[in-house]
Amino acid sequence: MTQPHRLADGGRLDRSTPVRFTFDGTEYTGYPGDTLASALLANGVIEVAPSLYRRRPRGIATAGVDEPHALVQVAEPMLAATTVELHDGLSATSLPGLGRLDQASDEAVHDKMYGHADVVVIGGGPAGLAAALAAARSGARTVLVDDQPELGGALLSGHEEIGGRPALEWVEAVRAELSDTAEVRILTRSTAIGYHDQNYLLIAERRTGHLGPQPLPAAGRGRLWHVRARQVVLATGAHEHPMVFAGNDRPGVMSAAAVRSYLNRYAVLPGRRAVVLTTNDHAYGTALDLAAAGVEVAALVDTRPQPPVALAEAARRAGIEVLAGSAVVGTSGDTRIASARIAELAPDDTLRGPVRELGCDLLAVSGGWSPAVHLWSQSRGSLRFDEALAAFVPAQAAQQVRAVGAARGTYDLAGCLREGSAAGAEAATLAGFEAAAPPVPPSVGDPRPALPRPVWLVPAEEGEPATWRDHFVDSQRDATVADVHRAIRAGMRSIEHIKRYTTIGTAHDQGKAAGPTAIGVISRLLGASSPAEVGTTTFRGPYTPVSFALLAGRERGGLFDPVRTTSIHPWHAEHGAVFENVGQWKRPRYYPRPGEDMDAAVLRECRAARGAVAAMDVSTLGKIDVIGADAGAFLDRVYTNGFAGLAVGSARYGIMCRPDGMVFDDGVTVRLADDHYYLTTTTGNAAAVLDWLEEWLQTEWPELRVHCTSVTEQWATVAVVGPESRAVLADLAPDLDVSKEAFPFMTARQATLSNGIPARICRISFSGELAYEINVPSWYGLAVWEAVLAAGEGHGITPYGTETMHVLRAEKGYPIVGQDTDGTVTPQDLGMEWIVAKHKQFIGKRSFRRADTARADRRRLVGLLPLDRAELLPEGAQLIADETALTGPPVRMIGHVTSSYRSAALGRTFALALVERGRDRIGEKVYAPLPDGRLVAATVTEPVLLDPKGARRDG
Amino acid sequence: MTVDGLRRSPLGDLPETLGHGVRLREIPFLTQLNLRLAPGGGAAARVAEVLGAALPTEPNTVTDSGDLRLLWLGPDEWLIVGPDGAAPDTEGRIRTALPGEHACLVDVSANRTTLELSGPGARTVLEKGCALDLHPRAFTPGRCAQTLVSKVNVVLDQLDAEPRYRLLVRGSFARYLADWLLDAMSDTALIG
Amino acid sequence: MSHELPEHPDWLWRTPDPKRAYDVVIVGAGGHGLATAYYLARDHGITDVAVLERGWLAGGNMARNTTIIRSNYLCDASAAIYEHALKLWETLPEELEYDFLFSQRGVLNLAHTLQDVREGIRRVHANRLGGIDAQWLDPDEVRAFCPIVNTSPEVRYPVLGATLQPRAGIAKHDHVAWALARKADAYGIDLIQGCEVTGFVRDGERVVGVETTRGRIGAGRVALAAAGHTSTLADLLGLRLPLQSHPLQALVSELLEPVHPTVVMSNHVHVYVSQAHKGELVMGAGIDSYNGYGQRGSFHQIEHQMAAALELFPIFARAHVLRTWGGIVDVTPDASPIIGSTPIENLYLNCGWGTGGFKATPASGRVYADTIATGTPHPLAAPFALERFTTGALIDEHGAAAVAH
Amino acid sequence: MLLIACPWCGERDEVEFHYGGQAHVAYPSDPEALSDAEWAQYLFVRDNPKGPFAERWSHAAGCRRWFNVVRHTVTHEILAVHPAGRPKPVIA
Ligand SMILES: Cc1cc2nc3c(=O)[nH]c(=O)nc-3n(C[C@H](O)[C@H](O)[C@H](O)COP(=O)(O)OP(=O)(O)OC[C@H]3O[C@@H](n4cnc5c(N)ncnc54)[C@H](O)[C@@H]3O)c2cc1C
Ligand SMILES: NC(=O)c1ccc[n+]([C@@H]2O[C@H](COP(=O)([O-])OP(=O)(O)OC[C@H]3O[C@@H](n4cnc5c(N)ncnc54)[C@H](O)[C@@H]3O)[C@@H](O)[C@H]2O)c1
Ligand SMILES: Cc1cc2nc3c(=O)[nH]c(=O)nc-3n(C[C@H](O)[C@H](O)[C@H](O)COP(=O)(O)O)c2cc1C
Ligand SMILES: [Zn+2]
Repeated sequence: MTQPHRLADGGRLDRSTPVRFTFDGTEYTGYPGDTLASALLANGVIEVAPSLYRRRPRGIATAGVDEPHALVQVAEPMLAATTVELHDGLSATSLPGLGRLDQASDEAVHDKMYGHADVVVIGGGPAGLAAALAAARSGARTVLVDDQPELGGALLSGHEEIGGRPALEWVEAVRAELSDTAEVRILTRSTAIGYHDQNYLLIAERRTGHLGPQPLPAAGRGRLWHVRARQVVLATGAHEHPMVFAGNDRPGVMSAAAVRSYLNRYAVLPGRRAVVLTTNDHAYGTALDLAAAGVEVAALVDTRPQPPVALAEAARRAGIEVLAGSAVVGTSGDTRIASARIAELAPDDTLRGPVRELGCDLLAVSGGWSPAVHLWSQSRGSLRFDEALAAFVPAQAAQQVRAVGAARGTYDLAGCLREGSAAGAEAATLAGFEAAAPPVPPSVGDPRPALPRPVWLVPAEEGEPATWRDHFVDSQRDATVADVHRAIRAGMRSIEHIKRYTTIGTAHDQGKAAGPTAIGVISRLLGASSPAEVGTTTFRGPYTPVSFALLAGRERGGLFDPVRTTSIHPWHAEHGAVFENVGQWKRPRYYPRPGEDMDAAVLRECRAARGAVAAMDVSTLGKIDVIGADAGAFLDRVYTNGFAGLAVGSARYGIMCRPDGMVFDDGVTVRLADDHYYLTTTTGNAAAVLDWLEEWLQTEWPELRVHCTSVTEQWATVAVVGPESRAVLADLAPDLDVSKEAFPFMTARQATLSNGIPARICRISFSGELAYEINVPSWYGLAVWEAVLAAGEGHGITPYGTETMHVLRAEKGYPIVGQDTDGTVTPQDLGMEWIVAKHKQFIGKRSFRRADTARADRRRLVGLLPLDRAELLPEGAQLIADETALTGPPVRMIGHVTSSYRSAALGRTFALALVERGRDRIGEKVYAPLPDGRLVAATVTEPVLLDPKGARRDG
Repeated sequence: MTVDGLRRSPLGDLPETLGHGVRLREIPFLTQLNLRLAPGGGAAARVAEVLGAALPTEPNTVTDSGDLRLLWLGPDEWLIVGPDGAAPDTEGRIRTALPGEHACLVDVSANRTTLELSGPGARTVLEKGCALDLHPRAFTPGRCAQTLVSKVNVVLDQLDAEPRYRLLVRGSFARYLADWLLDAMSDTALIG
Repeated sequence: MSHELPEHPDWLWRTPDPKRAYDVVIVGAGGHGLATAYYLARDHGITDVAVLERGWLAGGNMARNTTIIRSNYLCDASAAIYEHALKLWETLPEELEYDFLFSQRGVLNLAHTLQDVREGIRRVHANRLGGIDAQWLDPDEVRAFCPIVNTSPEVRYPVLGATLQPRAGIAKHDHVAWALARKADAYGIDLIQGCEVTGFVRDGERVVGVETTRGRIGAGRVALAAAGHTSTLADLLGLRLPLQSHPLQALVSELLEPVHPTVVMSNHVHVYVSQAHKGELVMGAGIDSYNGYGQRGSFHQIEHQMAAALELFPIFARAHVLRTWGGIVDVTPDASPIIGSTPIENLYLNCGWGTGGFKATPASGRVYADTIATGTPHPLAAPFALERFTTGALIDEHGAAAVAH
Repeated sequence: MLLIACPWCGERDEVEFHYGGQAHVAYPSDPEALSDAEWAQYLFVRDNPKGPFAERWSHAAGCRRWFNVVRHTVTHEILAVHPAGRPKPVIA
């Protein structure tokens, strides 16, 4: 028979379309509206995977996010079966608290949304609905969030009445009104997972996961909402906690509220013969509903010696024996519970009198209720232990938030409605709207409960706590009273230590249900007067686990990080460039021809640059227009060298330092007009330099009349390099006098190219060759690049990439910031004393006089020529002073190789290095011990290895 | 071929794309002039005169002047956006207002391109990656903002209540932003 | 299968009341304070010591770190002290008679740019000459060592190689602290919790005691080991330090069957991840730019972290974040610690370990104890003196890691 | 995600801003007149209070203006915001 435990009618199910699913390989049927857990119970399946460490049989224990046992693998690992909505074809495997990651890649799309709200209400039970209604009617932008597929909260599991109608009709009416109200958003299947500073809420919405294999992958599986709320109402309800007694983890031991949910919401009989154990009023409803559904309720065990008369009476009328002042002290059963052992409790919670054993296949337990204060605590709101309620409840709010209903310990339906309504109106009012609390309809539901009698720890029938290894405090972690006892005996006093010693509360459920019980147990074993003395551990997000993929959102794969490209990029891609990532930019590293590897391509590109002409896309350089009457004075303060005296139309290389004197960036600046400088930065530092300039201008020197404007992407720049570059330029810009005299080195000219494009041409060189940089508005970048190549065709013009650029500049001893420097290098260390002005102040200057910075034996930039002309030193190789220094470890290192290449021009390898007292060692040998055991010798040289007089550049 | 024919926009190959209630297209080559000057001073008044409209002084607002839009970027900074080709004339006119002032005008027309996102679903698409409050109560035609969409800096300008937005984005980031928007537009449940 | 944690010892430490005075008062019962106490007793026979802790023992950064232990630092001074620590880690479980799950599963530092490659190779070369195990792996070797890393050249920032330190690994942070506490307690050292230092007792230029929430306690020497709270303590003495306290976050997944056999760090993509003994993935997120004493950071750090993690480990897509938390890390301008004496007589300083001090715990404690006991800096501590900020002799480890776990 | 009110643009998410550390630390008017120790104080030493902290932020992704904020470093509450150049407000 299918679904033998399904009630004939009732429940929030769509019985018209049964669905099939498998659990651990066996096929079952259920209905839409079921969770995996309710469908399993309908099929008589309560047992799930055994526990992780002790392999104890375990069963479905709750009906919600607090489930400690029924973890399953569906598409994702470690989902609680109580939260997995049933759909056709669902296939689940039970897990012992340990998930498995699927090797197959996850194609699901996850979305993010950023929202703003006047009032966010979290929780769609009676309190939350009343709050949302009150807020919405004021016109406030209201968001109502609930993690269930439908609104109603606890009402979905009972038979309350509101306004003289079944409560769920009221729920539906509220939902309909909210849906029809402008500015209201209802997010169901959405869990508020985090409550951060300044009322920032994170909400994980399940969008299509519950539909099974996604029909339309584009409608993402999940969505992470980021909502900034003016006001928040927390109506998150309360969690019922378990009780700690021997054998409390056996399948069939279930939360009493969950039992009621299964009966009423899912039309499932979780058992046929039940015992109900409670510390409070609420489980009477469970007992009565069980009896009404035809379940034999063997006894209702109430820890209170005098249960409320009306409740006890109602139970007896339903034929249920009430055992007052008692508790369950043990269970039996091979796997599922077969009987419960019951004894009377003395006022001090010790056992007295005989033990009675009652057969049952279900033990419904209500160990008490604790408001769901997780989000409240995350928001930094304080908690207070309410001795009457025996629970931690919200105390002082730290943000614009209030808790209502069961979330603040109000357990009567009328109270929940009243508080919700008032809080919704208050929140909207504080958010600036005219709001009044709507009248609260009369209701029939839970009245104000009588006081509970919490029993945190039911003693075993014998022995001492040290031996109570079947009293589970955190059943998912298999942690018991004996474990807590052991931690305390070892000297631990703080709950934080006991948590970490026993791992209580650290499992998948984060102790949602069992946390308060654990605190109670600990307080008992510590001999504390109340759980208040023990306190809670810290509530941390997420409230329920969320997948990595959800948090990653769309920023995966191709969208992980922007790929920045220049206007000339399409040409590079088409012509087979191999790219290098430089920051977010893609830059061509080299352009291999068929059959060439990088070395061959680079040698060829270098030969072209030194022998004829070559071209490079240098558009990625940072570019800043520095404009204003004080522009020169400003640059004088920023660069180590002077710029105020630079002639209009001329260019100058500069270095800027941090205040600590270390090199920060370098580049060439052109003076275009008296009050206009065009400054370039390294590719990687473009944004940092602009920020740096703005910071000084705005915060230190607001009196300077200077404006900085980023024009990095306004201009595309093509470097034309090599002895024949002048001829190419002449061809390209026929109206420009390109002669040496008319257009000397380190000057700039405005010209119109032969194709009509206006260009700013600078005669500057990062290669040591005769060279020009042609700047054009970037939308012309590609056209100019193509024009340059066309003009150079007869000269064998060769496009080159960053690798060749590096070789060419290294042959000239030009350092690259970030490669030949590392944040500990001064301009002097680079051998650039000449660029450090003596007679002006600039950022960082004072630092050069510090003892260590002024040391004579600092590491300085030099060239290295390996004795073996073919030996390429690895970049990063460490250097030692002489062969005999190789004793140790540690071996004394005197420097390292910063750049190392094969040079076509030199016909050999060479390197740049930072070497202790490097300039004093010129002509000496140093050695690089390599990991393969070889010791490579190299001669220290000046860093400039080619054309030291600059004849080529100036030619 | 005129020199204009040699221009390529960063998204020249992007076809106009329709999604569910949303449309994306590039508007290339808009005129963009970055203007810096002290608000409320003589130069500001003269600029208002030559442009026929005052530079907005309320942060994150836009004033219209014929086919120019004057966007507030900072307390002393504006972006003047106009149709393709309007730069020389507009720049010339503004320059006549600046002599002797601590002011700065830079043609940045090629620095950014413009994406236009429009349709009833446009706001939802943006809200997938933009934390700004774009609700009509907070953001309306006539408002602009510099902000982030996904990981990209944009100047956001709302043109009408459809809503129609312009996203001005630096050329090197344009491709990523377009890809990101297209991905976000592919969400089949755009509204709600 | 995941493992149940090994049994703890039956006895850990006493909960004594403070005495009126001690030879040495250590402020802060994090890993460093506890290790200092232990080595004061073990190496110097100094047992009239109290470790004062404002909260619960080892509840600061010691309870919050991603437990990565390695010694492959770039600068000589750093490499020396971290390698000293690594050698101590190798014998400590036995010495302390506590299996705190020190696991030498290797640490990979991935390189994604040519600059990363240069830096990695530079570090490997330096480490080898410094006597520290270090290897350079190419992408295929990376995949062989850690098969779940995405080494496809197609990704945004392909793995171009990695440094590997085989002797590096992880340890169970809490248990390390408890192991040290247990031995310190056994030497008779008082570990006093719930005892916040709120002031100092001075006699002229000397410190002679501390004011606490449990009364005044006299002290021959006072040794600060208060990590992120050091500046607030130093402020009480008018001593300004080059320290900024920032939030640093971490997170764990649920327990998962073993998938990740080693530790992977990537500065460029921003991922630091290992799989702890029980089975949870332990991951560090980015440091928040602003100062913060709230033991929490901003959530976008976690979101970025997840996007980055999935780039490198596509297999993690379906894993779940179970819990996130934050610590307060004390960062110096050169990302290196400060150890030594101060301008105030009898006051010692050990701080600035920032995002990476867990791995140093035993060495930090040992050289600090030596410095306190002898009144002169231990040779391994000497380069880390406060004076370096005046002379400019910084120990710049920024290049080595943005978040130097 | 802190919510920071730019004095110009109003409230924006933290990711639009760039943190600038302690506010009101002037660049020494004559660095050369300082001792190494004094210079080191300027270079490296900043307040690090637990409580209200006067700090600088720049609206990097917005109007690019630097401004000053007083923020509580434990609660992260922003107690005051004002444009650069104004003196530090007195926060009780
Ligand atoms: C998220 C995160 C990840 C990290 N990951 C790594 C990693 O992978 N590897 C690594 O090596 N390092 C890591 N670290 C850094 C490492 O945790 C710290 O450097 C190290 O723990 C600091 O030393 P400690 O253990 O002594 O500090 P703490 O444990 O913070 O100890 C300081 C103690 O001083 C106490 N205290 C403060 N003020 C007072 C007072 N007035 N009176 C009394 N007591 C006081 C505090 O309560 C605290 O217990 C990480 C840190 C964080 C936050
Ligand atoms: N007699 C008793 O002891 C007792 C105890 C508890 C509850 N109750 C009854 O239960 C009802 C309580 O009403 P209520 O409105 O306060 O609570 P509720 O339990 O009815 O509703 C809370 C809702 O919030 C949802 N929720 C919780 N945390 C969430 C999160 N982080 N994100 C999204 N959704 C979240 C829950 O799933 C639930 O749907 C009343 O009818 C009351 O009488 C009685
Ligand atoms: C290496 C490591 C592993 C952890 N594993 C878990 C875990 O499996 N489950 C869990 O709930 N918390 C785990 N935590 C986090 C702690 O529960 C806790 O969040 C952390 O110690 C910070 O303390 P706090 O959150 O109480 O402030 C782990 C922490 C660390 C450092
Ligand atoms: Zn702003």
